[in-house]
Amino acid sequence: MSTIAPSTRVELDYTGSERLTMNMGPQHPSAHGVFRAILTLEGEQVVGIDAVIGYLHRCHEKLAETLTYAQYPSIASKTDYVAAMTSEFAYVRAAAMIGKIEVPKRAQYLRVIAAELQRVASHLLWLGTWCLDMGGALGGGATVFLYCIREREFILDLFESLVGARLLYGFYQVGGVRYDLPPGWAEQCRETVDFIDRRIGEYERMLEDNPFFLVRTQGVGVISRELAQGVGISGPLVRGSGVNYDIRRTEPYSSYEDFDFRVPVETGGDCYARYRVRMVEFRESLKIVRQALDRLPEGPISSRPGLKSVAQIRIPKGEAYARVEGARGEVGCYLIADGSAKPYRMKWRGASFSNLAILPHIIPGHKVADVVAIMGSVDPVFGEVDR
Amino acid sequence: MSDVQTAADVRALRDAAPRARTDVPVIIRAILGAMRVTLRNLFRKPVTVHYPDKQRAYPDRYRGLLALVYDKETGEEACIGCRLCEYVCPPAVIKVEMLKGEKRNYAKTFTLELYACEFCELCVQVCPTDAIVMMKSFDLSTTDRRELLLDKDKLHAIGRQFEQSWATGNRLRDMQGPPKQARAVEHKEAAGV
Amino acid sequence: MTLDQARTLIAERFPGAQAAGDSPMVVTVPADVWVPFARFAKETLGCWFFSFLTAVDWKEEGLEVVAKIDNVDEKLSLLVKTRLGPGVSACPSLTGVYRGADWMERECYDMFGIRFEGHPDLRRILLGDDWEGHPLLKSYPVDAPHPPFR
Amino acid sequence: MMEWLTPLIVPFIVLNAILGIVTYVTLLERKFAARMQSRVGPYRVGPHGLLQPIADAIKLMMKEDVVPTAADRPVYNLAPIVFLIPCMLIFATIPFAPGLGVADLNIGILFFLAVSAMEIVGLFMAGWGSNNKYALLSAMRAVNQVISYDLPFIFAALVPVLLAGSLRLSEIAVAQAGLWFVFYPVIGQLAFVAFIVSTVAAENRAPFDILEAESELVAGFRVEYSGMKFAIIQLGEYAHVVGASFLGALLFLGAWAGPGPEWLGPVWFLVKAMFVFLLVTWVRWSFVRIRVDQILALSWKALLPATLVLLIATAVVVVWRGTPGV
Repeated sequence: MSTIAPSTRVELDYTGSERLTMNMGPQHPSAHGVFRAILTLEGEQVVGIDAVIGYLHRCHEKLAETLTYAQYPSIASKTDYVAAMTSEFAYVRAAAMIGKIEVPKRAQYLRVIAAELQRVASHLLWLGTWCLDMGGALGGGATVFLYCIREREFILDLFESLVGARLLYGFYQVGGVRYDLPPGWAEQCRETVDFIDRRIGEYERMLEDNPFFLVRTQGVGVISRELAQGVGISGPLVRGSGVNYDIRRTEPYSSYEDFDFRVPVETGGDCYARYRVRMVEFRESLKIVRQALDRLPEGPISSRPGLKSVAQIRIPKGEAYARVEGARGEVGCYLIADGSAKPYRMKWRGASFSNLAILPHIIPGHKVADVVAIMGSVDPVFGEVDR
Repeated sequence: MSDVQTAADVRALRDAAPRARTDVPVIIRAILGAMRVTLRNLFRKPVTVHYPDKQRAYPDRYRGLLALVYDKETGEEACIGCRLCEYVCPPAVIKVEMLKGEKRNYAKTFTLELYACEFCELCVQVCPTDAIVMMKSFDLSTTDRRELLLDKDKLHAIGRQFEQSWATGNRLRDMQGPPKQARAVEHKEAAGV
Repeated sequence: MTLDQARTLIAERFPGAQAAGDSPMVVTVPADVWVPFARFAKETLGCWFFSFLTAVDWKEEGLEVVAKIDNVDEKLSLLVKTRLGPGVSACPSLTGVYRGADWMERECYDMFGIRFEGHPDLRRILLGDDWEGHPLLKSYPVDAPHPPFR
Repeated sequence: MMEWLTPLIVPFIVLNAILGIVTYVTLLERKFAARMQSRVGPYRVGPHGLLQPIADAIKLMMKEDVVPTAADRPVYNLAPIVFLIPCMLIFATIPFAPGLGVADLNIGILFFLAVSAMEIVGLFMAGWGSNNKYALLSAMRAVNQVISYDLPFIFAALVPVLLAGSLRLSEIAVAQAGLWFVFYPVIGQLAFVAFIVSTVAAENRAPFDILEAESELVAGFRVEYSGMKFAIIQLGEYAHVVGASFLGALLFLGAWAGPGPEWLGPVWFLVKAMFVFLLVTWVRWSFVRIRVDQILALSWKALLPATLVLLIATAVVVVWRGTPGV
């Protein structure tokens, strides 16, 4: 959290008009959390940006060193609170990799179902807030936002009847999952999935060819392929720039190789390309959920006995880096175990942190109004940026 | 390529990005299509739940307010003060003191700082006697923070006041873990069936 | 580029480096070839994806800087490490090779106090400028208040 | 005997009626938007939220009036008034029924257009006086936008003038006795669409609400206003929208013409004006906002030439048919 705004680090062609330093955030309607962007403006054009983060810093990495393998997964949800399932997933995967703990097939499928539903829920929130950024709380953006929230509720209802909570789940545990499906859940899930599939068509009708939407997104915030590769962004951002990189494909985990799905790649690199990528991902995630429900095997949901005490899970000395494809990209957990019940060191590789680092590269040269559109298309979650 | 994109780069990239068709019929159709969607939603039923007037149905596994319960058969406090929940609680909001008894132990004090609780259900999970459970209750807000510091009496009172959720320690442990059948048999034997 | 090819190439070009494991391949290099190795990994091994950079505090044995880089297309995954040695807190910066190292090194400086030489803008990123100490060092206690105590 | 009182009483009645309508128009919009978004909207104050506007007014009156230290105080304090006056004045020339109106000027529509463009002064004063960067940017945008959209707005409004052959609003209304101008072949519909679009833009409503633009400029020019001053700005804004809706109903939808006895005329007029208002609202809640440069481009490159051509075409048609009027 830096309080010094360095002189604009980016010199663009100077038009001769007086420069204006404008502070956007940390409390700003479209800051997506607590994010401060110090913009240097020439008229309406942004010529420099300094991104200030850290307002939500809780030092998760230190926290993880003080909590055992049994305790931390439910805290891990708090890094990326919009897609809480994925961060838990990365942590338990890392722990299981060091301990060489097998995960039963049913647990793997349940993990996939939860992760994909979470991706849909997260993308719904992204679409809503992004349109809110572009359309305003007093305009069409709010309409799309409320539609998306309305549909997201159905997924949260599913999570609620599965684990009992709507935001921070604690569904994953080392060696499996904590909860089995309640009776009737699979049917309810199928209905929800079909319903959301229909409603996504509605959003597309509202946005797809809409000239107002197109002029705001096409050619805005272009990330070239080279830039995308240089900065290390991942997820829908890098796929929108023509790089075919999806961990579910390049390094299948948790039985993702069993499922048939398409990894969308767009070459435009602009906000519209990222929108297209995510819209396809919606459908593909729903497809994966359907397949997983169809083929869900019987069996135990965890390879380890149920938790009875805090230090029950001990993991031998070693280190591992586990990554999962979260809604925002590569969510990774680098874990060093020293043989005790607590990790020696843990590093979160938050997808939003790396994705947000692209902002200073692409925002200069755009108008003020584009800043929020670009930021929305990056889809940062500040719990994950600041950790 | 230089370190950052310059304005000229931005302009070039903007112009190079693919454009959608700009035919007038397409535009008109898209605009009318968007307005049709909003019009269609105008006649849908609102999804609002009038919260304090109408309670929504809580699912069976709802993780809400925490409570202590009495043993159903003997009517005694189920908590034996073993402090397992205190150790497992990630934000460390539970404090228990044990009172040694003749036949069994009790919790001398049991405090729960609900304002810091994160409802992860780990305390329920580890409880060997199913004493701490979660309730189907959502209304936790209060005007005084001190009211959220729950002691043993308050926790028992909450246990009587609300409906209990499905999860208890034994149920959770039964659901997880690989040797499911074997352990189920064990429990039956222990219960004398 | 298979794993074996990569391993041979690394052994040829960097005799001081030790490579072990395969997914990810853990490569330990001396600190003085930290940047040349990264450049080699990016240009020769094709590891363009810069996943993260962090450090580990091994108490008396000093700090260790860890970076994860990937060749996504050929599924080559490297975990590059370098030991700085006891008491040393300076490390060459990777920003000249990977643009994504910018924020990662700032975070690492913020949390461990490692000065990355050659970084264009090494400031604290997550904590305030007036923060004292570097929280992820093992010598930094968790449960004591730290100045500036706010 | 009491004739000297009439010029006082009639404006008083009209002003209060307008205030009442404007206040409840906010409720109408909120309910309408809420239903469009699957919500119920205001619900708690009174049955189905019917007393919500009154509660809002009371709340805003009770609120602390904060003036930023660095604000240009006279400008800051004056701005809401300067903004409100033109917004209320536009109702002066609107005849609500034959002979019922404050002043039926022979240049009525000209007066309307001239006065409604005056609001920009208040807007700019508010943005400048607040001494806030968001407000300043918003004020700059406002000047840009209002100037560029007043022209298409005027051209679109002049089409019915040409068709009716009069600048007097009551005569334009009477001229539609046979055929509402919105049903005039081709020209009528095009002019109506252009009118709606430029109304949306000139009233700064989404998708053209770049000066409010709360996603980047928080609340635009009124970001520093609170309490009653905020209420006045809000009132002025809604009064302007309602005024433009009345104008739209008058120019295109035959004003007070409708079935039933003659005294129902004002009711019909109100219903039509609300129809125009809801149309504008419907557009507002259906689209995302576009950027300032795109808004200007749309105005100068598309809407302005189009309305100009339309106006010329109307003139040609009128000359060709020999007589003005339908």
